[in-house]
Amino acid sequence: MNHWVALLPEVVLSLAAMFILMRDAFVRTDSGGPGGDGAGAGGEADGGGRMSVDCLVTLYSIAGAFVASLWLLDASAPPDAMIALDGFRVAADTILCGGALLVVSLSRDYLSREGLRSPEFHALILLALVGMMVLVAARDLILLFVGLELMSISVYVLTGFVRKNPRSSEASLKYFIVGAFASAFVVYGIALLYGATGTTRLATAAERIAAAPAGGDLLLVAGIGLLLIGFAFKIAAVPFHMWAPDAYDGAPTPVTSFMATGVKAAAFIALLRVLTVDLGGAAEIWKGAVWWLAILTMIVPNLVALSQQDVKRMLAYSSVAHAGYLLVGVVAASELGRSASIFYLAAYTVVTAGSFAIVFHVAGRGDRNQRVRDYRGLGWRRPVLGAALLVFLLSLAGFPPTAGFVGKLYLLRAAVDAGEIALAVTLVLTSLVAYYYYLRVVWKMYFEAAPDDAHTPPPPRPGFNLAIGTCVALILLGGLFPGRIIDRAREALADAPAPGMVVQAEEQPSP
Amino acid sequence: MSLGAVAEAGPGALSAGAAALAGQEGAGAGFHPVLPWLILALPLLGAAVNGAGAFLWRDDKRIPTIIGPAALLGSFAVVLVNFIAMSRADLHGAEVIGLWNWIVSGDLRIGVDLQFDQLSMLMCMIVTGVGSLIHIYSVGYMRDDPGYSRYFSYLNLFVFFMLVLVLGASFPLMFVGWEGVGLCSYLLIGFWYENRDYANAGKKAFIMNRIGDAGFLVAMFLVFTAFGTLDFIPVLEAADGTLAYGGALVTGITLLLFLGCTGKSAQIPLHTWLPDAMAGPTPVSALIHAATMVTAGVYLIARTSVLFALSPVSQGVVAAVGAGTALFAASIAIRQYDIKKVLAYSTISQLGYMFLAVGVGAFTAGVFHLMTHAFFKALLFLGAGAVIHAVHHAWAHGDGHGEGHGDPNDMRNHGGLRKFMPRTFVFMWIATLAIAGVPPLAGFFSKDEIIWYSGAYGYPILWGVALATALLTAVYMARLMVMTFHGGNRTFGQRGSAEAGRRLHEVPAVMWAPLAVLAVLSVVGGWANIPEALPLLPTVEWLHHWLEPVFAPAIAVKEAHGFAPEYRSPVGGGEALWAVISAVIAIAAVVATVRVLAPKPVPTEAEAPTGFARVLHDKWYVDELYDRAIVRPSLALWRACWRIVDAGLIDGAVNGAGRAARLLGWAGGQLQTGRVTTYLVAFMLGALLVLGVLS
Amino acid sequence: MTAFYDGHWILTALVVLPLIGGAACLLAPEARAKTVALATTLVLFALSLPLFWTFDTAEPGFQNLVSIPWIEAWGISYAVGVDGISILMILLTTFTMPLAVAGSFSYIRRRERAFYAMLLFLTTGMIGVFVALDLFLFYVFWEIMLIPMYFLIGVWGGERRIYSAVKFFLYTAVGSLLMLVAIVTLAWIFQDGSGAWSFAYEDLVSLELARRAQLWLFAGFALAFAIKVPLFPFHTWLPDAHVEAPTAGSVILAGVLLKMGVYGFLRFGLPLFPTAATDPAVVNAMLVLGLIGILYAAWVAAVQPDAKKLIAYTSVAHLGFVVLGVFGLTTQGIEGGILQMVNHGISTGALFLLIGMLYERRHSRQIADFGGIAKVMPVFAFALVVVALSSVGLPGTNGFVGEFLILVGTFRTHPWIAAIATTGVIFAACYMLPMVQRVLFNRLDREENRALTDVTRRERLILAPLLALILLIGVWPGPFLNRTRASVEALIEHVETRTAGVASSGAGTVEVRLEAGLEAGAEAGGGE
Amino acid sequence: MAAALGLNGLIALFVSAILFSIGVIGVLLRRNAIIVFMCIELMLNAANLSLIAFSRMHGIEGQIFVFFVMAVAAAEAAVGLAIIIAIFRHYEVVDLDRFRLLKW
Repeated sequence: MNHWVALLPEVVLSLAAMFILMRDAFVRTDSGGPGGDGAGAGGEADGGGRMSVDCLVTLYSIAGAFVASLWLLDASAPPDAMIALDGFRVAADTILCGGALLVVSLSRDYLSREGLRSPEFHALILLALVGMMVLVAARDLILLFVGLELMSISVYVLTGFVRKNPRSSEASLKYFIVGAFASAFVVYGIALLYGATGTTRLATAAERIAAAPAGGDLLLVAGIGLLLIGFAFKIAAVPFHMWAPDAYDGAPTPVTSFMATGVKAAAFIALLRVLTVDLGGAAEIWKGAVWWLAILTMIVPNLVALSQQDVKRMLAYSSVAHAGYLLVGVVAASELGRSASIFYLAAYTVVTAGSFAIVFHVAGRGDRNQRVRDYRGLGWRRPVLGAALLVFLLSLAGFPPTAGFVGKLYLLRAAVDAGEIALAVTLVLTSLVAYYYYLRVVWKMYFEAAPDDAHTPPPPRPGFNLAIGTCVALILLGGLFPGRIIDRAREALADAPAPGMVVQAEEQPSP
Repeated sequence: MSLGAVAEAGPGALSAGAAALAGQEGAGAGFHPVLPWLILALPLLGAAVNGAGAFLWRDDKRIPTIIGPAALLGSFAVVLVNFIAMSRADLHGAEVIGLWNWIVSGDLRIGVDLQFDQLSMLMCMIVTGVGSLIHIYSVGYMRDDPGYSRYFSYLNLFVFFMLVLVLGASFPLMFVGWEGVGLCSYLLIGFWYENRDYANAGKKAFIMNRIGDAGFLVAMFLVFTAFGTLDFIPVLEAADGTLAYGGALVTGITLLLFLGCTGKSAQIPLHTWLPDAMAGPTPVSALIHAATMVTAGVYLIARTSVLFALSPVSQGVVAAVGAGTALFAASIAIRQYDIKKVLAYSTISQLGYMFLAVGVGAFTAGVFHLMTHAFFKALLFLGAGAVIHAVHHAWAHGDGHGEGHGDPNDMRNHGGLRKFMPRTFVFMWIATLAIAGVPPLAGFFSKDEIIWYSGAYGYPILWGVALATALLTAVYMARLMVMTFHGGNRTFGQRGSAEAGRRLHEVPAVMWAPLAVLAVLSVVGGWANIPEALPLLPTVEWLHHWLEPVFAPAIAVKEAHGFAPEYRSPVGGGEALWAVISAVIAIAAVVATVRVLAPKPVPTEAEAPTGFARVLHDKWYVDELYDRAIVRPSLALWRACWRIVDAGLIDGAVNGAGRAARLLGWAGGQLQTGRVTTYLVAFMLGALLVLGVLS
Repeated sequence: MTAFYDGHWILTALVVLPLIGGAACLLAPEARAKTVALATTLVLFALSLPLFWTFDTAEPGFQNLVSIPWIEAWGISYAVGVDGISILMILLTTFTMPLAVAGSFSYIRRRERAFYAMLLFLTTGMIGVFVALDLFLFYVFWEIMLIPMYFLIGVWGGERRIYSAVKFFLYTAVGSLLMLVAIVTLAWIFQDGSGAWSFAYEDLVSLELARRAQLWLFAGFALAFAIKVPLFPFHTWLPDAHVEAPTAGSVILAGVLLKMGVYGFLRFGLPLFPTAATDPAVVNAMLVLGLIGILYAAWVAAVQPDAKKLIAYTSVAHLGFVVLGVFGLTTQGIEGGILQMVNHGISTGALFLLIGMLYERRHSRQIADFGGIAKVMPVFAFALVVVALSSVGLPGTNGFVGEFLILVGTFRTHPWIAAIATTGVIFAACYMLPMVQRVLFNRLDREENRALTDVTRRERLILAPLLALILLIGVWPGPFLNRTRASVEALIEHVETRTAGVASSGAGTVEVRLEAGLEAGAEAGGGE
Repeated sequence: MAAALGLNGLIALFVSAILFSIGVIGVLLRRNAIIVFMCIELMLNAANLSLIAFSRMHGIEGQIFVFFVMAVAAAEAAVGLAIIIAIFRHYEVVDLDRFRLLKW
């Protein structure tokens, strides 16, 4: 079949993005215009109005891309193809598209409320999504880099999207500076890797590494190291995480949620694939480093989050901490670890999208009320929102019967299976610490009475409720009947790498 | 499998087992208890009905008046029938009636089994007999009390538990009664609970008894580990073979049992609760704290006589503690002014006698004294109750409710009552002579036997102590009589006896009739066991023969190890001689006391005794000692446990951990300076870290 | 009866019904919620009774067994069943719940829907813990329980409710999280041997683990259970939780939740890790902790000014007895322990209900605020005295049977510890009687107390069954004991055969076989 | 490998390493956003240099990659400068240490 088809999802999304931008350029979509609630049109006033074309296009295109990637499932590519055609990619696309769908559908209210320009926003989301999908599908370092940058650059812009707000600009600047710094490392790492293996094709490189007695080659080591650093920045692993709280905090909340779900997921899946599959042969080179990253990333942000007074920022730290849990799955470096991480990511994506949505809904115009104490009595004033947030928090805390719990258990199994008891114990103990700050929100919501002048968030729109409900349903479904999902994840990942490679990866004795 | 099945399974198996036991015993065949369960059921029923009455028909006094005594009399009747049946059947072993399985777990099986043998029947006679009298008396004594119904329910409940204690065929079942009577005593001591001191007295009694009970429990555990069962009959049969004579195990068991006895029977060092227990209504003191409950310790030792016989050490301890307590308590009794306190210490002292008896191995003598003491001490208490009743009412009829007159128990407010309550006066004197050991009254025979055996079994010192105590007994009882009934009346202070004449009256018949019965018993009670030495009556050694089957094994064990009493006192002379001597001592003491005290003016409350007299008056300061040495320190310790260990250390650690975590978090947060340059530096450090860790 | 009642659906029904009821409570109008809840719990109790009647006392294994695959990939199944160890716990739960609900009718005045819903959700968790035969399932229920309890304390509690709720939550979570690691490790070990993951109880119980592994895993479980029991020094969450929790919360906490620690030891600690659980060091540590619990908690209780706190500490003491019995590892000890858990549930539950009744009338729990109450509340006084006596283990009440069995059992294997523990009965009198006296007796000297009204009909209906059971179990514990017997003996059998490595039947003292077992364990430990 | 690269190749590698380090040091030491950004560009180009060097040994792929990197760098520059201008509007400075609204 025609090789271009392999890029169908990305193509769909790119076209959609182009369309939106063109339309914005040529069709006048001022406030009140047929364009709907685009440019800050009255905010919440006519917020209830028709969904903007951009938004519709975005949603449909994402859905289309998702369908396309599913359709590609039974296609297959030669092992040394530039872009992967396998279950791994589909799984990744599922998570990314799903996350993006949730984020977009939830962020409508925010855009209209804060009066942000809808076309750019959606176009950038789409472009970033393209970047992510390329990133996770790339089987060639060049493609990998392009995808990474496409994603990053779009998100830099999105972060600074609220130009009139210095916090937003500052966030985007910080993100950009550190990000650019990191991508320099990535490029240099790729260069060295290229030098070491003589190819930019991951599959080929993998074979060569597996063939050669790994570890000795300084170029290889340095290359892997620099690449790892670059990815560590993207998934905000301690100590490369310090940009994250600020960026998450300053960015408009939907973008934050997009970063926490999409960007993190994409970067993480890519890391997972590159490290545990392609560089699986060199596992003992990177394992130690990743082990340390995991430990640090689990401990530090959880502790810092304890003293956060701002829910958004607290969630930012918690999302950093979750990267730490995910790294446990990487260290396990096994099929089990991969499927565990994928499952956890899926659960985490849904939860994060939902919880950030509730956060900006509660925060109200200009994000005024997003401190923990603004949540006093929320659970009784807005029972539905409260219950939903409760479920999300429990899932984040890894409490049964939510998907978060199953995910944690999955990771624990992977860790134990790889003999990483220390990681397992750290994981549970740090999540104990995490209980405290999640519970704090819960007790503000339910145990403390709201002050009389408290701002009660408006009842959400049906659309919003629907999306939130979907999230809750998914979470509980994943918590109560994860069997199907788990099987799917395992099937999908089973054929991810070239079979020979799997064996190689599996057979690595854990140091 | 249904519950019903369990229910049937129980008794069936049990009565079979019982029959088997009886079989081993041989001639159990002759005797089959008549309606054994009724003995227990009636008092329990009474308790239930009266208890319900306390809530439902509070003010209606008729129902309790009928139910309360009737339950006892009915029970007494059944006991009497069985007693006669048993005496006809000349039963050698015990007849065990299984009612149902109580606790069955693994190889442990405790049934609700009633053991009918000579000892238990005798005790039943005493308990139900004296109990009935006291119930009747109470009808008069408690007439005006608002808690009338509650009172009778407690009293019936007590009798029920006492009978369980007596009839229980296993250690645990006996323990049920053992603690049950403790509970009733707790409730009845604190019967007038509005008074803080009374409530405290009840609490004190319960807790001190608990100390003893802990010993009892551990003893049971030892028995179970040693014998694999807790039923009396198998244990006592196997004892001689299983336990080494004088071995540590048997000594441990017996000493722990005896610890239980010291609690229940108010022996040193756990005696202090009994005097306080006088806070209860006087009939209660008569029934529980004189006639029956406090003698449970003696009964326990008699019941397990074989075990004690196996351990000379324990026997010595029991005897010594008994004798010591006897003398100690008697010494205190001499200096008390509260009539009930005098009697309380007298009780402790007499109990000491009983322990002396069972300690030296004269089990029959112990039980014998238990019986006679039940008669005359009950009489004394009821008499004292009559006096208090009279004085109280005399005051009450006058101004309002007897306030402003002080304590009707205080003998300094009595005096010369002989004129006003002649019957009580006579009965009290009979009891006094009986307890003092004046022949031919009950006390003479029983006490004399104890003194004699303590000498005969070769405990010269204890023998001396016993004699001395006998002397003291005569003295303090005579003193009591003199202060209460002789001389001029002090009830109305200066206002003289004219007032008294109008107000002080003899108690009603319902109260003095029981006194009369008890007086008769106090006279003839002793004739149940006339010593061979002076065969005045045909009933020579009757009690001995009656209890023979129960104590034979113990005696056998003792004799097997050369503990036969050689019939001479430490300083020579035969039993008859010494009987006469002690009688003379008693009479002389009584007469002398009366002579000396009668003319003397009774000291007023103002002038406290001095010197050694004060030590006696203040009960050797034992309570104060316990308070300082035990109560306060432990309370302090407990507070420390709470404030320092619990709130301080443990919670401190817990909360500290949380605080530490948050502090760390805050510190970590400070690194997040907001300067992107910092982030870049951190990034670079991380990069170096990663590159360093690699390979 | 039995024909209709094949019992397979019953356990599931017991687990699911409260969930439905809870949902119904949330949807019901505010005023109706309590009725719905009461109805649900009563139905629940009615459902559980047949479980008791039809229980086969001869069968040591599990009855009404149901096992449905849940997450095949991980060898997780929905497996429930009941045996002699859990039957009484289930009954206790279903018996306690209606009382707890009815006990809150006048206590809870705000957010009733949520309150009763939480109670019912909690019930699901509790029953689930007792019936679960899959470690994953067990853990899920074990954790789920925390949330409703967290709400019960946090929303309807007293002044320091938030502190207590969080303390309760985190304290218990520490243990459970480590237990989760242990569970996963156990399942992995099984997978190592058999090639397939499994969390099923019977699979894991069949594992023959090396001694060191057993010790580590046992530690993982033991911490969780010890905190739940609670064993000294992990007990400090309990007084706070009790004091702040609403009456129903305290009743359930004391009545059921505390039992889960010991139940865990019996169901998992001993059978899964026999060598570790019978290791002299472990056993002695446990016994000594239990002993300290008995004495220390009694002492602390004796000096508490707050009646509720006092009772909370007595719970620690009572559970100390239970732990003693369990780790004495004799039939009597364990049967007594199980029975004593029931007793404690009844008597302490009743005590909390009674204190709650006082609190509703007087809005104070300070013992000093009362005195002479017996005069105005005779029925209340009667109930309190009976319950207090059961709590101090007076013969004739249920308390005695349990304590006696525990002590007599433990004495056979560890005489000294049992002997010292026996002094606990003295201290029991030392904390309970003064409290009773200062509340009921003495002079009625406070004006506000004169106005107190005696217990209402509803309250009598709540107390009556409790008092009845106190006396029934006191004089006729047979029906309860003989249901536990087979399973307990099987358990001891299992532990001893595992430790001794030889099939041992009855004969010989436990110590002897313990030593044998320890040698075997030592070899295993050395071997690896 | 050294052989394959040849001396010039090795030199190129070292130069690129040095350039990269200079870039890093610049980023760490300077406070001016523009200059920091230029240092980052320097790092990217250092990477390009080594890519070229390697492609002498391994063939064309490296050089292709360089083009991509340059393109991306251009895009980055565009966005980066835009962001810097945006924030300059708020602060009138481009000193990185002045942007501290978001911290802790």
